[in-house]
Amino acid sequence: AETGASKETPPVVLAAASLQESLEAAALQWAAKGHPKPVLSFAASSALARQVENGAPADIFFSADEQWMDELNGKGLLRPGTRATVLGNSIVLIAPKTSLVNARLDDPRGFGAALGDGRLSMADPAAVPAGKYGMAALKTLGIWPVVEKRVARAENVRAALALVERGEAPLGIVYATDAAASAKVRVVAVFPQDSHPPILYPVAVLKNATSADAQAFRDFLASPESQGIFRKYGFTAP
Amino acid sequence: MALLSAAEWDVVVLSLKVSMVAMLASLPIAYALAWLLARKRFPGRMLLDAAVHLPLVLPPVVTGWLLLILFGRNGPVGSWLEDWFGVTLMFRWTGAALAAAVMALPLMVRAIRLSIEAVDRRLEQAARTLGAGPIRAFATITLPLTLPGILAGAVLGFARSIGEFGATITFVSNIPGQTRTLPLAIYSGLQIPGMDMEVARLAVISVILSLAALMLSEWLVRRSGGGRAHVL
Amino acid sequence: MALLSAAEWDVVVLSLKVSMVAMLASLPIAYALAWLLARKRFPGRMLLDAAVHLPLVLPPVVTGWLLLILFGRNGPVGSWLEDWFGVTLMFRWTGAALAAAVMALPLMVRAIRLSIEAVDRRLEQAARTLGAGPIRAFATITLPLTLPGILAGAVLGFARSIGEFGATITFVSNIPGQTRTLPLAIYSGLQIPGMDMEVARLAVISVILSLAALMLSEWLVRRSGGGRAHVL
Amino acid sequence: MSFELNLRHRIGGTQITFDAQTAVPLMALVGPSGAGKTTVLNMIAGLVRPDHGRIAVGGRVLFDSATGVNCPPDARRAGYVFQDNRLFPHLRVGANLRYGEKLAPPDARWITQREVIAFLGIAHLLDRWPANLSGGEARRVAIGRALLAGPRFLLMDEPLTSLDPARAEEILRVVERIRDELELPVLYVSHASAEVARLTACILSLP
Amino acid sequence: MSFELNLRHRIGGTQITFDAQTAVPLMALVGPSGAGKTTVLNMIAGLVRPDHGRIAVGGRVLFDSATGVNCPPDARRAGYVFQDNRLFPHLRVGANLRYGEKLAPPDARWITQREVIAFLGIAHLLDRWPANLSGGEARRVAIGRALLAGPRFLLMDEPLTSLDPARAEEILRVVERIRDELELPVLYVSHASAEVARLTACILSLP
Ligand SMILES: Nc1ncnc2c1ncn2[C@@H]1O[C@H](COP(=O)(O)OP(=O)(O)OP(=O)(O)O)[C@@H](O)[C@H]1O
Ligand SMILES: Nc1ncnc2c1ncn2[C@@H]1O[C@H](COP(=O)(O)OP(=O)(O)OP(=O)(O)O)[C@@H](O)[C@H]1O
Ligand code: MOO
Ligand SMILES: [Mg+2]
Ligand SMILES: [Mg+2]
Repeated sequence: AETGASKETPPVVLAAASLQESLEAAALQWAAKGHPKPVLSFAASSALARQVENGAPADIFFSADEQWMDELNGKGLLRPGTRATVLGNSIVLIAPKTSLVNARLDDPRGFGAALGDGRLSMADPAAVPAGKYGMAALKTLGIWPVVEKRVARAENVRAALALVERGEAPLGIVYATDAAASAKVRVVAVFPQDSHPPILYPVAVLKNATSADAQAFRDFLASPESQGIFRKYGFTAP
Repeated sequence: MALLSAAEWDVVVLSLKVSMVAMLASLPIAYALAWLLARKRFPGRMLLDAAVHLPLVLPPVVTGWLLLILFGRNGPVGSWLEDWFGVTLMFRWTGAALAAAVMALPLMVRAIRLSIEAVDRRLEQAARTLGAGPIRAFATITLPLTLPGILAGAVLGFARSIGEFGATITFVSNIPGQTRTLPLAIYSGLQIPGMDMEVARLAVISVILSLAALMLSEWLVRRSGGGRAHVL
Repeated sequence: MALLSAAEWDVVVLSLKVSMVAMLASLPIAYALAWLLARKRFPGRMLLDAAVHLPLVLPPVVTGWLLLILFGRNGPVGSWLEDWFGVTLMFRWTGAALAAAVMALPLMVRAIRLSIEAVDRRLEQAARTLGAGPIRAFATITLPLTLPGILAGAVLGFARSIGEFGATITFVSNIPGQTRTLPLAIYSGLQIPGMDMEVARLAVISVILSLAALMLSEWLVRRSGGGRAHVL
Repeated sequence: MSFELNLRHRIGGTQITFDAQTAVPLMALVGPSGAGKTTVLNMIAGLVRPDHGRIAVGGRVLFDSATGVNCPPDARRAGYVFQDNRLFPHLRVGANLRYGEKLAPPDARWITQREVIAFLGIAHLLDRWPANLSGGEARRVAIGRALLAGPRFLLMDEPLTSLDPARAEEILRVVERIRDELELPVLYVSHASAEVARLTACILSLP
Repeated sequence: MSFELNLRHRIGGTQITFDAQTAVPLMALVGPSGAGKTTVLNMIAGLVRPDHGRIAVGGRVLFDSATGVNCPPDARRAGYVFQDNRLFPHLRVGANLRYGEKLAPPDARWITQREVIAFLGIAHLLDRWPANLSGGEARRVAIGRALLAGPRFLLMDEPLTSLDPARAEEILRVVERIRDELELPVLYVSHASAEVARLTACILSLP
């Protein structure tokens, strides 16, 4: 891997950690067309946004939620007219593959009983996007008051998934994309799309972008061709 | 202006509890390991040395993940603890203390070991001729002479525990009142745009806590210091 | 079976480079700080002591964030470095080394300081009467007598650097070939279900690297060990 | 028999061979620097294990390579005045003096702190740290600490170094009393022939 | 004038008062244990700063509280044989001996390593670590190290402790030669009156 300056400097893409596999695949596809392969840096959306605020030499920001994109936009750090919402996702309730637990989203009391003395594993509702969506959905469905005190707040979605995979938590809330990727959990229920704000992944070229390829790669990410790739990993259209 | 909100106060108290327990519980273990590594030659010594350093070398998240596998309810040690002692670590403050202790251990062992290696063994011999058995000679000579290392280890361990984040959140997640220590609260704040002031407040609290620990340890060293100069 | 893929090999080489540079560059600074804290009494000594411990106490993410604010391109130090020396830290391996060095510093300072405090100052006096100025007495007596602390500090610092994650990813992101060190690669692996084997491989590599460092340091101590027993 | 010693030991490049059977309580050990005097005392105290041989003091076998007897140092009850003092740096002078005394069985004590402090002239030093003592002051504390442990025999490695003649005389008198009144076995190392001649006719020398 | 000393210094509970003007090269310093002999040497070597007074050796002012002169220890060029040896534990015996020699200006050296090693009888010890020396062996190395630094004057704190009579005699002869042939100022601390009487008629005592 080389980021050194050549005539065709590849774009540096800052992307939310949950996009790792799918964006990697999309970038390979893009490189196969004869472009230099983009440099992909995965971390939490919050960390990446703060790097942009502090002058990170990057070209594209691909966030897991609109909030941090809004923050950068407000500070004038996006190249005008390049912001687009390219992906959607949904959240699901999962349980360990081998467990018999059953829970229904339309029965708060039953949900609490299904949890038993265990905990509901989800990303931190105060901080991590997946957790925020989960909390919103639970509130809409009237389940939140039942489980509020029994939530295990993980650092990110994958950690929440791991707790269910290991059977440490009987139930968990993760993205559909995460559930699809794990062989150790099963989907108990899918949260209705209208129970939470839409889960959207915006992308934009940064104001300080220097790579000539930045705009073209951003356009590729929004194209039907790359959409096909993301679809394979469980993402939906926005 | 109230200095701390009730929720912040909870976080501070929990952090102190977790860090104190982690430090105090691992101090004797750290001492025993340091003593073994400093004084004994046995097969597997190098491996033990490496194992002690493990939590330092591995990214904290991996350590947390290993703790989860071992000490989770379904893990080999975790289920055994639960069956035999009724001790649960998962999602409890005890689990947070375990994570902090494991992360702090290598620092404590190194500091104590340096002190043990610096002890003049002829003094232990003198104690033996004066009628002290090996254990008493250890307790009255070696142990007090290694006090600087013990205090340095305690400070390092406490400070490291106060700052421990990755292993804790991976192992026992972030549960208010149980495992939500200062770093976890700070992390939550950092995830939200515009929370910089809250984060700064909590960070300052962390710093003050360990500054206090630092000053306490320096004071203890000074108090016992008169006798630690070099002598015939 | 090829032991490492090309990408893994890159990560290992980068990790070694970052950790070695971080450790070697901060060793002299750590020594100077340890010496000041051990030997000098000056106003603000306690504050310096606290500042050195800061990266230990704060969650690594906060340290990374502070580094970002200070050393980012728009930060006071970062912009100055860029204007005057053309040095960029952001998204470069040099930034990763800075983050590792800052995180390792408190461990190195403590270990070295313990050794300095254990030096018999009457030996320095003897060197002075034999014609050595203060600097030569330091270089020929104090420095070699603190070798155990230097090596312990170097091992701790190197191991900590090999394991450094939070500050690095927050400060310089996760750029392949520049800042994607072993822990960051491990983190990336952990984000993908079913990557457990890759993660385990990388974790084992981390452990082997620091085991090697450990063995090297033990060997160095032993080689210079003959003279370090206690004497009149 | 006060001392029955058959010792063979190699240390550094030196082969130490020492055989002695003495009936008088006080035996002097002389010999050039590096001959092995301190090593002999270390073997009797149990700090160095002889390659081969037998050690009995006052009729009690402390070591015998033939039978495998090897009494640990704390059970030997030697009153060892080390050539290099070895005061405990973390204890004040008073606590150094009491260290062995507290461990001695009450009926084994044959001298009181008050007596020791008086004839050594160290009353004004009890609250001092060892680091702040002069050479002769430290020497006296080391002697006092050994005597107060109620030892069954004494090993004295040049006990009068750094002491002025008046103080040395007082200590010599105490050693004489220990020899004559208590008949405690004493092994006394010294390079001063006048001192040695005054204490005993039994002078053994290491080559 | 070899030594011109006016010293006032308080250490621990002891007030040291010492005034001396000597024209003979070798001056002996005696006094009971704890009188302040070592402290006087430390002040002359520059390791302890007197509360008040003046120090001149061989006509060179090293310290004067009135004029603010305070020569650092390394510029005083004292050959100090410490009461407690202070060998460097991390250097072998040979390197300990060479430590001061390498720092001395070539024309300041007045004795060779070969000579020192011969009269101290330490040829077989050069590769040893200080930790593995006997008491008398360490003492001899300490003497050798001080002489080899090419000092302008000597401070000897009971140099003959732990040495057997034969070796002590040889060292005394060297001290006499230094006194007579080089006329180097020597301040000699000892409790042995015969030794002192043989070396000098100029005996000063601290109370
Ligand atoms: N570091 C120190 N701190 C406090 N008091 C000290 C210190 N060193 C020495 N003293 C005291 O100062 C006095 C003089 O000590 P000094 O070592 O000069 O005596 P000395 O004449 O050399 O005795 P000796 O013949 O026993 O070596 C003694 O009373 C001693 O207890
Ligand atoms: N720890 C050690 N390792 C190796 N050799 C040693 C050690 N201690 C002593 N020796 C050597 O063993 C020999 C005997 O030493 P010992 O200390 O018994 O001599 P000594 O008769 O007490 O001499 P002195 O009168 O100088 O104190 C000496 O040659 C010495 O160099
Ligand atoms: O990919 Mo995220 O920023 O952990 O929701
Ligand atoms: Mg000896
Ligand atoms: Mg003295």
